[in-house]
Amino acid sequence: MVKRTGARSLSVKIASLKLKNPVMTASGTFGYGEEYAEFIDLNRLGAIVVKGLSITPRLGNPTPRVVETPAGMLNAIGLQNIGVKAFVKDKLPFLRQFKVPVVANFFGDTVHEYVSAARELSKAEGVNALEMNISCPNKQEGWIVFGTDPKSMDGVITEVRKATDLPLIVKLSPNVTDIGRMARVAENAGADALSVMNTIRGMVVDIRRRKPVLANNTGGLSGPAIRPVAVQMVWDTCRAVSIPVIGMGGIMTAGDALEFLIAGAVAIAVGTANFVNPVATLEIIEGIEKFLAEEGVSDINDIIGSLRVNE
Amino acid sequence: MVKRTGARSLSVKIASLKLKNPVMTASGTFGYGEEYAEFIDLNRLGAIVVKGLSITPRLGNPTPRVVETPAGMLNAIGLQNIGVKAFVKDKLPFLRQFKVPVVANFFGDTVHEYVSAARELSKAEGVNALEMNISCPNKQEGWIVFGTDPKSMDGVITEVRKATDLPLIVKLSPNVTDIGRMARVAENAGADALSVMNTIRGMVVDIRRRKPVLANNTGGLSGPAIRPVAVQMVWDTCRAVSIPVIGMGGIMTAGDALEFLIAGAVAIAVGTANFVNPVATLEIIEGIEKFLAEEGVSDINDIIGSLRVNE
Amino acid sequence: MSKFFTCEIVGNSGQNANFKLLTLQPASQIIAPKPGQFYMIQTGTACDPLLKRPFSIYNFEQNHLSFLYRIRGKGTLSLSQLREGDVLQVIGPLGNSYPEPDGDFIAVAGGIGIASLLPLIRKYRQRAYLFYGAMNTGDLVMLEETRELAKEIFITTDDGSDGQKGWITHAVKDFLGELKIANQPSPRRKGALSIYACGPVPMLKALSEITRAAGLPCYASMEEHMACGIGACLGCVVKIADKRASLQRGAEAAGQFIYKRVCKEGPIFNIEDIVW
Amino acid sequence: MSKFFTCEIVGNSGQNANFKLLTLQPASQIIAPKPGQFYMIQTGTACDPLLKRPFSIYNFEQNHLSFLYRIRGKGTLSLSQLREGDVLQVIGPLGNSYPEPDGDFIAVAGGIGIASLLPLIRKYRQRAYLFYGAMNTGDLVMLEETRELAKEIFITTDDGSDGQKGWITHAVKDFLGELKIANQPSPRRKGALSIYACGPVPMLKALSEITRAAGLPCYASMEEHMACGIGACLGCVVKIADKRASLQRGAEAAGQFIYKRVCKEGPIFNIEDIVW
Ligand SMILES: Cc1cc2nc3c(=O)[nH]c(=O)nc-3n(C[C@H](O)[C@H](O)[C@H](O)COP(=O)(O)OP(=O)(O)OC[C@H]3O[C@@H](n4cnc5c(N)ncnc54)[C@H](O)[C@@H]3O)c2cc1C
Ligand SMILES: Cc1cc2nc3c(=O)[nH]c(=O)nc-3n(C[C@H](O)[C@H](O)[C@H](O)COP(=O)(O)OP(=O)(O)OC[C@H]3O[C@@H](n4cnc5c(N)ncnc54)[C@H](O)[C@@H]3O)c2cc1C
Ligand SMILES: Cc1cc2nc3c(=O)[nH]c(=O)nc-3n(C[C@H](O)[C@H](O)[C@H](O)COP(=O)(O)O)c2cc1C
Ligand SMILES: Cc1cc2nc3c(=O)[nH]c(=O)nc-3n(C[C@H](O)[C@H](O)[C@H](O)COP(=O)(O)O)c2cc1C
Ligand code: FES
Ligand code: FES
Repeated sequence: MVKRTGARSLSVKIASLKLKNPVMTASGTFGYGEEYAEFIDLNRLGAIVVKGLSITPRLGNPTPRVVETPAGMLNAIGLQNIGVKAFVKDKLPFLRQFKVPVVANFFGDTVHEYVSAARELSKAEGVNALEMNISCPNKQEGWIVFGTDPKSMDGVITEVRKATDLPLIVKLSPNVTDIGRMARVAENAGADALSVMNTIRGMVVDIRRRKPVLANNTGGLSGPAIRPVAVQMVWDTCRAVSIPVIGMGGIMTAGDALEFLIAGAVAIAVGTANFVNPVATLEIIEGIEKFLAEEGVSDINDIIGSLRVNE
Repeated sequence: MVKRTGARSLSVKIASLKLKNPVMTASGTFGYGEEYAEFIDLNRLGAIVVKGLSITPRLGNPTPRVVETPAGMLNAIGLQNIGVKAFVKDKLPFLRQFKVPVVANFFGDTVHEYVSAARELSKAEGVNALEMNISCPNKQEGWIVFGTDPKSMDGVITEVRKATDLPLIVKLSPNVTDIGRMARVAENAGADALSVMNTIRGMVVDIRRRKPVLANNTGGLSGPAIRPVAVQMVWDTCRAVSIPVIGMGGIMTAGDALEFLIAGAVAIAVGTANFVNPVATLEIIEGIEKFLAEEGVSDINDIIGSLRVNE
Repeated sequence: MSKFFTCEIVGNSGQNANFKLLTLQPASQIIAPKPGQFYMIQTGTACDPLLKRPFSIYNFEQNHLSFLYRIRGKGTLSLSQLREGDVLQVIGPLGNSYPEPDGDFIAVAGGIGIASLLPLIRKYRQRAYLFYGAMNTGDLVMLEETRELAKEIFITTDDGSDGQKGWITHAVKDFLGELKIANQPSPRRKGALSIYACGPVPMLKALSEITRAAGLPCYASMEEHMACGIGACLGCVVKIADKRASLQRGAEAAGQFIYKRVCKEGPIFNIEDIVW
Repeated sequence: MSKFFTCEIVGNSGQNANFKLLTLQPASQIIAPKPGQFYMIQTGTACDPLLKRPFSIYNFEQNHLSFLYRIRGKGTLSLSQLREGDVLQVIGPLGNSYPEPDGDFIAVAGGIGIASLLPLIRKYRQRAYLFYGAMNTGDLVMLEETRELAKEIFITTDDGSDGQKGWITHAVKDFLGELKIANQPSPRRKGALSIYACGPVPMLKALSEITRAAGLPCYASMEEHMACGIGACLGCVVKIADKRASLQRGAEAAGQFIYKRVCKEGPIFNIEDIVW
């Protein structure tokens, strides 16, 4: 590798979206940005991905909603959110103050709800891209999770694609046999980019009470525990499609982020780490810069996808 | 719950196999039993499941074969083993000294290899049950993993079923969209019991060398990190089939084991924990006994499947 | 002054078999906490335990933070094994605080709930009637300190090993009853005697009935599993009566609730608003 | 006497910026280790770090075990943060040991490899020619102790900050060359001068060529990622020439290998047998 000095470029592109660095926040772990503004300068982030939105507000699940597991946590928030309208009215003005792309994560129970949310969000000033969470059950098709059934997935993405001109990121579920196949379905249905990955289904049992700890019984596993699985899924996805991939799952440090970038992710998102360390995103940005300097690489894009496999 | 005193029964049945307690060893983590004999009295175990065997010996993968991850580890041993013949000749005599059921874990690259291994093992004196590892790629069908494709899975189990009269345990892969469906395929193809679960695919990247740490690039994730996923999969499986399920994945303590039993597993297997603590199995047996005493339960079977879900 | 900082442990010693007092020296100047606020504290050194754990501020003196905690599970066990000189990340002060009492007040502590109430009792010296309930005598801590600070202390234990045998809420009820007979307090005097409570949900629930019947204001510090402590994860919500809904939509909307975050809108709520 | 036991840390202090010496007091009577054997040592308190880490016995005196270690990653970092009084689980002694030298011997240490060789040098006092290579002067440890024990010490550093600049294997080669000229040793005398080595793979590989050329027996302690340390996981294998295959099937089978476990058949192998 040629050692280069001078300014280092961290900027990356996700479809038409330009980020000053590849470090995003993972949906549901960063609220609507407000809570973190007292810990970090939001302007330094690559992008802010907000908590999942639905066309109508959701109450979410009863508690306990979270429980810690070894090197991870399960959550079953139940997609509590204020709804698209309140988001646009009450939260977007705050986010517009910053020079950071805002990615609106959204979901629905039906294709129609997905489409409505996408349409409303696309009209709003200050939403720069959409991230579609397809790890939700389809109310109209026996509650099959959209993201685990190629047909449902194709259907809902195709419809949403028609409803928006914004860059459309589809967030894949890891709870599938072949993520590469699902990635191709999303690509063909019109996704501009993919987020890999959402949480893995899991359960913790309270042995004294003989009950699941979470009120919702099951939850989604996140945090460092799942990182090796996420790196694998990102690598599998990158080999399956030609659209950009955003990697996430257990990223705590710059070193972790670099694993995903080297495996092919164009950007990464920090989730559970924000809970543990509210300045994690900034430490990761700084750590990536330091790594580039140490390695004598001037452009992060020379790192992205640089994985050489062992024969 | 009625509090009972007096002797507690830990014995359980897996098909026709009677175990004095529900604590087994997980294949590949206990060798052929020899290494642990200097740490524990093997006679106290519920059953010994030996390292995966193939009809011909296997060299396995180059190193590194293992790497630690947060609260877990990846392994890519590559199924190194001495082959069925050498096992029967050199290892079984040692195991026959003990009054513990021996479960022979086996695998193949083709249906024929599976059948041959099953047939040879069934003839051997001292093999009490077979555990079929179907998380192996099928050489004859484009290296599709048997255990992730319902058709291949049905085919190989059906053939193996014809080749043995021993209790046939099929060990499911977690790398599937719907483990309940795979479980039903196995049940219908003739499995007497199911082991849930094998390792989850994962990867760790060496960021300096831009290479996967494992020589094999990918490996299987085990250890406490995966426990919530395994509990979930066991619960899903138990609701899908009526044959007994053996639970495993990240069990370190009696409390962990009880999570699986309460979720419906008739027995459990201890894997990675053996590496961390060579007497883990015995501590788990003792811990389960203590739990029964504290809860005033006299028969472990009253605990098995006692999970009450939150509405 | 950032709410995220590192601290060196300067003390982490047992008060008795069940409780430890953790004293932290922040590396920098920090914001002074108010009674009832809490901190998220790192409890391990690697990724297990992963999340920080919430602890109420127990004391803040000479830029040192101290916390009284009970060893319950993995996180508190791990914390209990750390030593002087170890360095921890801390976030805080977080959440709201107990509203200022208007005269004398009643503090109702169930078990470790004492930790949250002591700063209030300490701040308003000799103004608190402390009702302190515990499982047994071993679960009572900090009694010497408390005796000086409180106006009067009433103790109950489940097993009668200290104080009166029984529930602390019964003691509160009896006290309020006697007070009524003795003083015939006017609604204003009553209003002055506000109640502050921290303890297990069954205690708070029982208390809510007593205080409602007595017409006294009561503020309860709530506990929920927390992941972030700063309002981002929505893990720690409690059900709060949706007054707007009841007002707007009338009776059929009564019993409707919204979720509020214990870490942000709480941990202290008006006990009347809580939907149990 | 079980090979699985708990120990209390009685010392865990830095030797210099890079190395620490861990001293453990076993809770029970333990088996005495032989030079070259190792122990699997717990490095954390919860599930991260998860696996024990292998460390060569550095000294065993008065039922105390000591280990010299270098902070490399998560496990050794976590270990370095533990304190006197902390309790750890330990498995050992594990693996085979250096075969007894027959007269004087050469010990070749690369970096932390010194830890494995010192018990041998200590046991056979004033019989070792120690060749000790490191990156720089900061990577050299335990020199005072070693000077007393060894017959002669040769040092090289990669950057010349101590001893000769260059590779330790060159120093060994030069030494063997001079020895040959000076003494014209008979094959028997040569045989007596066996070589023991522990260090990075490139060093061992270079050494294997030198010792083969010199016709001297050489025993190398190998390192591999380990999960169990007791032979169960098959994680730690090295390629060993399959002599049976070569003998049985002739030339075309030469170069064939079998895997042996570093933790069980090793860590010490005849350097001739290793397939690099
Ligand atoms: C605002 C607030 C202030 C608190 N102040 C104190 C205090 O001053 N002193 C003190 O000893 N304890 C306090 N607690 C409780 C303390 O946070 C828990 O005991 C601790 O988090 C348990 O962690 P663990 O890992 O040891 O237990 P776990 O093994 O995680 O669980 C043990 C028990 O604690 C409960 N629990 C687990 N995590 C939490 C959590 N994050 N919040 C609440 N309950 C939980 C579980 O349901 C379980 O019953 C407070 C809690 C809150 C929400
Ligand atoms: C038989 C044997 C004896 C050893 N004796 C000593 C000793 O006396 N003193 C000493 O300082 N070190 C010794 N080591 C090396 C020591 O085990 C590793 O440095 C340690 O395991 C690294 O753990 P870590 O978590 O700090 O590093 P990691 O973060 O796990 O990795 C850091 C580096 O260490 C390597 N590594 C990781 N795990 C292992 C492992 N289990 N075995 C070998 N390499 C590994 C990785 O490839 C990486 O390059 C010995 C190793 C073996 C196999
Ligand atoms: C508390 C919590 C809430 C989450 N909410 C959402 C959500 O609303 N929409 C979504 O697409 N993903 C959601 N996620 C998933 C994360 O965005 C992310 O994909 C996952 O947590 C893995 O990353 P991590 O391990 O870094 O947390 C949530 C995760 C957590 C922990
Ligand atoms: C080093 C190692 C080797 C393994 N080898 C096998 C094997 O040969 N056959 C098999 O079916 N499972 C094998 N497994 C999977 C385990 O039996 C078990 O299903 C898995 O590790 C999950 O349990 P654990 O988390 O308790 O380890 C292996 C696991 C490990 C860690
Ligand atoms: S703990 Fe995360 S919102 Fe309260
Ligand atoms: S470390 Fe497990 S076999 Fe050697």
